[in-house]
Amino acid sequence: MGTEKEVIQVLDEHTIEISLPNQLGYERIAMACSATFARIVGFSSERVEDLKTAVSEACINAMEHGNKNDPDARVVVNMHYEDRVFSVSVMDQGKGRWNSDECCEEPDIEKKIMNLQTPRGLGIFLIKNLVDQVEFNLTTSEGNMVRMIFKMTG
Amino acid sequence: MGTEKEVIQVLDEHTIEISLPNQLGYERIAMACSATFARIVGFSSERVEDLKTAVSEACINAMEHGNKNDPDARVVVNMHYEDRVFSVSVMDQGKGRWNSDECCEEPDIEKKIMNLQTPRGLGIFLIKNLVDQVEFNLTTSEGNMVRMIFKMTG
Amino acid sequence: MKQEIEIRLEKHGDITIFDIQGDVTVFSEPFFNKAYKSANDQGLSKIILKFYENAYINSGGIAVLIQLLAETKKNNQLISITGLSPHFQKIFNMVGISKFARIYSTPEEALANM
Amino acid sequence: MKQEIEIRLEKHGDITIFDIQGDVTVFSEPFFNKAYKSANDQGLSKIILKFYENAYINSGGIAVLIQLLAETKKNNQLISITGLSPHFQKIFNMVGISKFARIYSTPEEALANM
Ligand SMILES: Nc1ncnc2c1ncn2[C@@H]1O[C@H](COP(=O)(O)OP(=O)(O)O)[C@@H](O)[C@H]1O
Ligand SMILES: Nc1ncnc2c1ncn2[C@@H]1O[C@H](COP(=O)(O)OP(=O)(O)O)[C@@H](O)[C@H]1O
Repeated sequence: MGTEKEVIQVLDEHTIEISLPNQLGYERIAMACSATFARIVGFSSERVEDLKTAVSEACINAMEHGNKNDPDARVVVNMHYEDRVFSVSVMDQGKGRWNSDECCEEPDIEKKIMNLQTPRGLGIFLIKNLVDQVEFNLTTSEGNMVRMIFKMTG
Repeated sequence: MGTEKEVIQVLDEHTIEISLPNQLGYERIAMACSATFARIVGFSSERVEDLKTAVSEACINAMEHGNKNDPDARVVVNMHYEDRVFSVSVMDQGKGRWNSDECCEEPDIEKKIMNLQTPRGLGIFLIKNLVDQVEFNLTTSEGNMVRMIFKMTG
Repeated sequence: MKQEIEIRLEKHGDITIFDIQGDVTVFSEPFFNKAYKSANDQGLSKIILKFYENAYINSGGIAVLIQLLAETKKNNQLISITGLSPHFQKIFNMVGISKFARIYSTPEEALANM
Repeated sequence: MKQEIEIRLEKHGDITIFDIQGDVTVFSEPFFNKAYKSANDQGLSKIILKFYENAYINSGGIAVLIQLLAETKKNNQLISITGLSPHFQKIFNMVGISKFARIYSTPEEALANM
């Protein structure tokens, strides 16, 4: 439990929060929201695309794994921009704890093509490769939380 | 007070809610959100444009008039789609009650051009003309609420 | 928060095109005032407002345009609008802007007809 | 909720273009299976996956594409990908898709090189 942190979010003037039904496809709404916010504060369109994919993958994981496809569950996405740091937290209501380092084999395209590894298992890999920083092992009073950080450069 | 209704919103599987800081420009985030939701459920791009303008105007009014530009206030936008009805409620924290029928002169372009009427005062006019139905005189425990309805046709 | 609009001026004989990139909102007022003043200083007589298909225009921005129309009307200057999406053509008709400015699809079409 | 994807097949000699409109997600699997089967039934030997710039592709959709690549690899069929936005070209490189499919900007370019 050493790495587990309990997080409380506040809604201040730098923060936007959206609450979604646990329905695949609705991650697009969180993508549009975060993309518009990031564009307003001045991120390049390239970085906005990275953000969109990362937000999409985190929301889908929250829906599929965190909330186990329960249609009554919620996914809450909290976006914060301050001091040139854009952070997105995606929260689910899954009580199951998990560790991104232990959970999954690193994706290997050769193995996938040879059917030696599942074709899935790309979400966390993409997130890690697209964000500046990510923490997977956060918890809220409700469930899991993934926090992704994008830094403004230039 | 005959027309005043107190409204309680629930977050069910048909509902998306977004909470925004009271900052002009951030209405674009609510627009993107509602547009993506409406596209997902199948609205035509023409109707999505109408929705975007109506949501934009209601959010700007909530920021400027409801919350009187207070940077610490919030605007909450609740979107619901069920039975071919898309409704968007925009809530502010303004305690002042107002009535859309009494508050404002109907915009008249001739008068505006002749400086006989303020060039402003178009927001409510646009909303009324773009939505299928709108109620301005709703209140929540927090403040004012405007509810706009878009019906799926065809 | 960046409120971004950029208005570039292009002279075509006695016509000045205002090339309007970005959001048309209440924050656009000083940009339109400056563009109008500088076009006036050069002795313009006709104006084309060139919008782009993906422009965001809200009621605060429309109020700014109405003020500009009022000025051009007072000064007997012809003004046209181009590049509006079908949605904003509808909005401009709703508000009545189209009674005081001719709406064309392209600047070329406006130039040919003014 | 509509999960919309449409895959239209176009024959060009021994090459079949999969014209892919809409979202590429985990829900796309039956659409790709059907397209692949019907192209196979017509005795195809080469495939072009034609995407559009504004496509939404997520990791579930990429997994579906990997399964398709695995099939074409097993059956010794050549496969190319066109029309990806720069973002998705980057993603496809990251994941390693580009080791098993050539990436071209347009179907014309792919047709000329396969
Ligand atoms: N929000 C979450 N809650 C619980 N487990 C998760 C969550 N996100 C990811 N995981 C775990 O990590 C694994 C890898 O996720 P990912 O890389 O996105 O691939 P996939 O979703 O295709 O399995 C998942 O299979 C799941 O076991
Ligand atoms: N959310 C609100 N809270 C309080 N008053 C409002 C609200 N929305 C609109 N109003 C009132 O209605 C008037 C007309 O609004 P509108 O037509 O949008 O034009 P404008 O905002 O340019 O004045 C406002 O000036 C204000 O007095």
